[in-house]
Amino acid sequence: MSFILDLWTVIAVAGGAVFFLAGTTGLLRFPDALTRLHALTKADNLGLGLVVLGLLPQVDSVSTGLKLLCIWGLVLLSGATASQLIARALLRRDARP
Amino acid sequence: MNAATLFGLCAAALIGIGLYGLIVNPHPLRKILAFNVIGSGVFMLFGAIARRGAAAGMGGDPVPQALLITGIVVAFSATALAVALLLRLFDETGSVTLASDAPDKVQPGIDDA
Amino acid sequence: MLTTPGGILLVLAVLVPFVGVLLGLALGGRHVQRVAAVTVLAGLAIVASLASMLLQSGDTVVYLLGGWAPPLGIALRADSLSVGMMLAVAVVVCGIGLYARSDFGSAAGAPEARASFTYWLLLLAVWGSLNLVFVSGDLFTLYVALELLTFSGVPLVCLDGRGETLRAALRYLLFALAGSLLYLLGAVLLYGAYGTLDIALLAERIRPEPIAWTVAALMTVGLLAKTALFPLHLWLPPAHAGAPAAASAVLSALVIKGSWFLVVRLWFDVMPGVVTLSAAQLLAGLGAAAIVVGSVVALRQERLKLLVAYSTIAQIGYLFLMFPLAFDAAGSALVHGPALTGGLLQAVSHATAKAAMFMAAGLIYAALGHDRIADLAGVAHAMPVTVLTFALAGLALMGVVPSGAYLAKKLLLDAADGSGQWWWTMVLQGGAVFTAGYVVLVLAHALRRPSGSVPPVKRVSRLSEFAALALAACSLLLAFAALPLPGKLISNPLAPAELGATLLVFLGGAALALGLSRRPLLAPGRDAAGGPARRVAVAVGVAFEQADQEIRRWPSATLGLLALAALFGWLLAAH
Amino acid sequence: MIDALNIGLAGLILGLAFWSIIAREAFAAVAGFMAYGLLLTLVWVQLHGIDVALTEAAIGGGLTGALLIGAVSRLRSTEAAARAEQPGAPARWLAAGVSAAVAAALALCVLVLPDPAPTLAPAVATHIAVTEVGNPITAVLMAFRAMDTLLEAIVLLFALIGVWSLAPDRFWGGRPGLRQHADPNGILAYVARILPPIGVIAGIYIFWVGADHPGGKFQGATLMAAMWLLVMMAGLADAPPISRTWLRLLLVAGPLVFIAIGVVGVVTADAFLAYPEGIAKPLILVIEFALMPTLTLILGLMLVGAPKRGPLP
Repeated sequence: MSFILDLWTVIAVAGGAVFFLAGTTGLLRFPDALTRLHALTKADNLGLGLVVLGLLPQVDSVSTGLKLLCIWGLVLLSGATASQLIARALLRRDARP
Repeated sequence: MNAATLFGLCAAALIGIGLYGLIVNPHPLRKILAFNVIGSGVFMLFGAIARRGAAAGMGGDPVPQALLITGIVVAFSATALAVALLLRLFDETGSVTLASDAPDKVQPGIDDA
Repeated sequence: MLTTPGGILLVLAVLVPFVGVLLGLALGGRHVQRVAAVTVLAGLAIVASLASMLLQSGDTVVYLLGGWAPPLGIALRADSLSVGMMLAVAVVVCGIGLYARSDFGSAAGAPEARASFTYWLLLLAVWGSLNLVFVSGDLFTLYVALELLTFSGVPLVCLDGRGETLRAALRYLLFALAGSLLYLLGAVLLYGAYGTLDIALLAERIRPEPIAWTVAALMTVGLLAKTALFPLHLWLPPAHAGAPAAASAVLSALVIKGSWFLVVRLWFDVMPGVVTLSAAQLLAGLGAAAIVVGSVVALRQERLKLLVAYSTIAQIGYLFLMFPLAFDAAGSALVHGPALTGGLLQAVSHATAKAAMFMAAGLIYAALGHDRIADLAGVAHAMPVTVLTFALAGLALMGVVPSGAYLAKKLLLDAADGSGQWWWTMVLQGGAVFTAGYVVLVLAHALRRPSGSVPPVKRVSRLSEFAALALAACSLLLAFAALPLPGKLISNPLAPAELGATLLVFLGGAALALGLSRRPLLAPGRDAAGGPARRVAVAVGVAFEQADQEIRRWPSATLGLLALAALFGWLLAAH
Repeated sequence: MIDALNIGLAGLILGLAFWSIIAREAFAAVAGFMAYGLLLTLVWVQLHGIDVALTEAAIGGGLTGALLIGAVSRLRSTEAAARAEQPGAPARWLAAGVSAAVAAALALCVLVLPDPAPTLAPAVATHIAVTEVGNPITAVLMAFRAMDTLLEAIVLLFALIGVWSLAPDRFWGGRPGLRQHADPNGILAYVARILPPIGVIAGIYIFWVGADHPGGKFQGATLMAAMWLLVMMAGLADAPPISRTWLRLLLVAGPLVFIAIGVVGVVTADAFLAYPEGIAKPLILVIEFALMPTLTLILGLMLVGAPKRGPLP
């Protein structure tokens, strides 16, 4: 049982790392701010999500697990808000001239 | 070399970098930034010293760690006051230069009415 | 070491002003002024009882906060040095408080006004912070105290909100913060090397070794930056000259004494065996340079408040002359002794005299609507008390009998003779001539009869005038407070030799004022250039002014800060 | 044994610090500094200072970053003039040389620090039982060196008085900062409605566990202040006029309670800031609880700045 859980952790965290790598590459390589935002939010949402899910079997208490999930939820919320605000500011700036 | 020494040396370098910025950057906001870089270097040095003092089952000497918390708060207060002063100076004069503090330049040696 | 009887007074001396700030902030409006008045009286009583206690027992008063002994806890300690400073500060705060009633008092029913509300809070804040600087026995608590002092001093600079004062305040804040970081860096290294920040424990553990040298160099220059010792004085003239007079008095008489006192603590009590005679010579050398540059540039000023501000730079120089004179005969360690007493006396007499001088300048500004030195004619007639105050404060700074500075000079001269450092004798004697120079300059203009009609003069508060006069008198009569006088130092102040020396000082001062002043002192209508001697003197004066401006640029001042640190480090290590 | 992670971290930090000093645009410099602040948090974890990491993240990185980024956007027009004032190449090289010399001297000091290092950890471990708290840092902050913590609250208050004193006379007693008019249906207003309850709970949690675990009043108060700022930024609430009595009372309540309990210690435990045996922990919690609103308000108000609108609505 513990082997399967460990295997799950390795796979999920590695998957998360792939998303972070992809997000970072996108941030550096994509042509404009909106597409970069897209890359960044993928890293935040999916990458962190997979890392958290992967770590869940390893925690020793329910409260720690809940804290981990809370972290994911808060990052989702703040990431979504920040990218919304940035995108709107960009739209406003582009619409002005 | 352990982590404490590594970050101690890193702190020394940070202080040097910050001092350079404090000297050459003319914009007061950049000086405030440099002040914060130096400050974080000093704090990191203290953190390294705290780590070296790990004993009695504690990961670091708690006394410097407690002082650090005070230090960070004091540095924040300083930054807040400096930024407020800078913004007021900008509102009042429209410029932020520190250079022309003496509005009356050195006048010719003797002036008589 | 345990808490000594009466130790709680140390806690009270710090807390009472702070509680005053808290209550003033909470009550607001007109109550701020009342809270300040009550606090000043209470604080004065506390310091007075502390002083009388120390006089009786003579032992250091100690208080362990929370009952925890160092190195784990924090001790407050007060020796005669701290109590002397606390007493002087309390008296000056009293005087300034009385003086400021007319400027920052608020009428019944008036809404809370920004300037007066903040002024009273900041006055108490400065006071509490200074008391903390004087009694704290822990270097980190002292760091917090220094920052408290800076945060309460800076807003005083720009109390009137004009652009130039805001700029001066920002310069002051940024440079002072750089100084505090260097100080903190030193404290951090001390903890790393010796495992405590308690002054008494450090003094036992510290050894002359690379870390101690680095620490001494960093902390010393950091504190010098906050004290504005030449060449680190870039922030002082605009800050002290631009602030309202009641605030300038606080800044010039009190705030800079905090960081100066810490230099003294550091050198005499934390690392007396680490510092070397050559480093002390450098410190005093900077002081001598400050006296010369500060005085010459002061003589070149057109505005009275700037003149007084530059004279502060010169007076700060005096405060550092004692360091090489306080080395013991072998030159291996700094010792508490007559030279230190002399330095302390100088600080106390400067605090009282400089506060009085700024107050007098402020009153003149308030009455005339300007403070151009050349247009002071007729002031002596219109406001005799204020001009008398200026003159008495000037005499006190010059070190005329029976001022505190006189006694201080005698003590230092004796120490210089004893250790064979004749060059400091020259600086000590010559310094008074420079001081006489700018006092004579101002008085010559103030005593002159106005050429045309008497300029309109606004009435100023009597209370303010007499508060300033009282402080000047305090400074001038300070030597009496030090009774019984050491008999061998002062034979007879009225002996022909002494009188002759005083006369020489005046004549020298008058010659300096004649030569260097921006406008010719005699016969203002005549050709400005004057004879060849004056031409040379003016050229020298202009050169000094230009050098001063160069040194006061930000890059040169900060580079100077680090270069001085390197120089101190080298002088300490090369022993 | 030193691992690659730490070396990489140190390298990144040095690079970001260097960037934030030499970057041409102030905005880029501040952005670099904020990233730098976040990485510092990792350093603190590596140095086993979780409490410091929390403080650094909250105050050093978060609040300072917010303060600087706000100032950058206001001061953008002044950057060109400042660039013209930059000293010439010789002065810059000189500055670089002197700074490097100072850094080298400090590095030398780091290398000659005594081994074994002096430490007070055993002393803290011996005496922590008396304070009845489990977190040694809280024991230092609230018992052994309680004076520093009291003074720190006073430092914050003095700085706030300083910030307020920069108000133009006509706005004295008025509301600080500019009124925010955000779209009531916008995303910011949405977040400002759902996040604060969570943030406040998290803030109280961090404060509450601080007695025995990493955390404490400063970190908690910073979180609460951030929530307050979010609500103000979204235009859902306005900053209070600085003449409000309740505001003034809350600002001084924390330090006054601290001092009062300290004075009680003079009578009951023979020293200022000493706690009577058996009730040390409750008293510490009372002090911290009283400090929470004071610190929250001060931290929030320092970010909002000096009064900018008249006392009358």
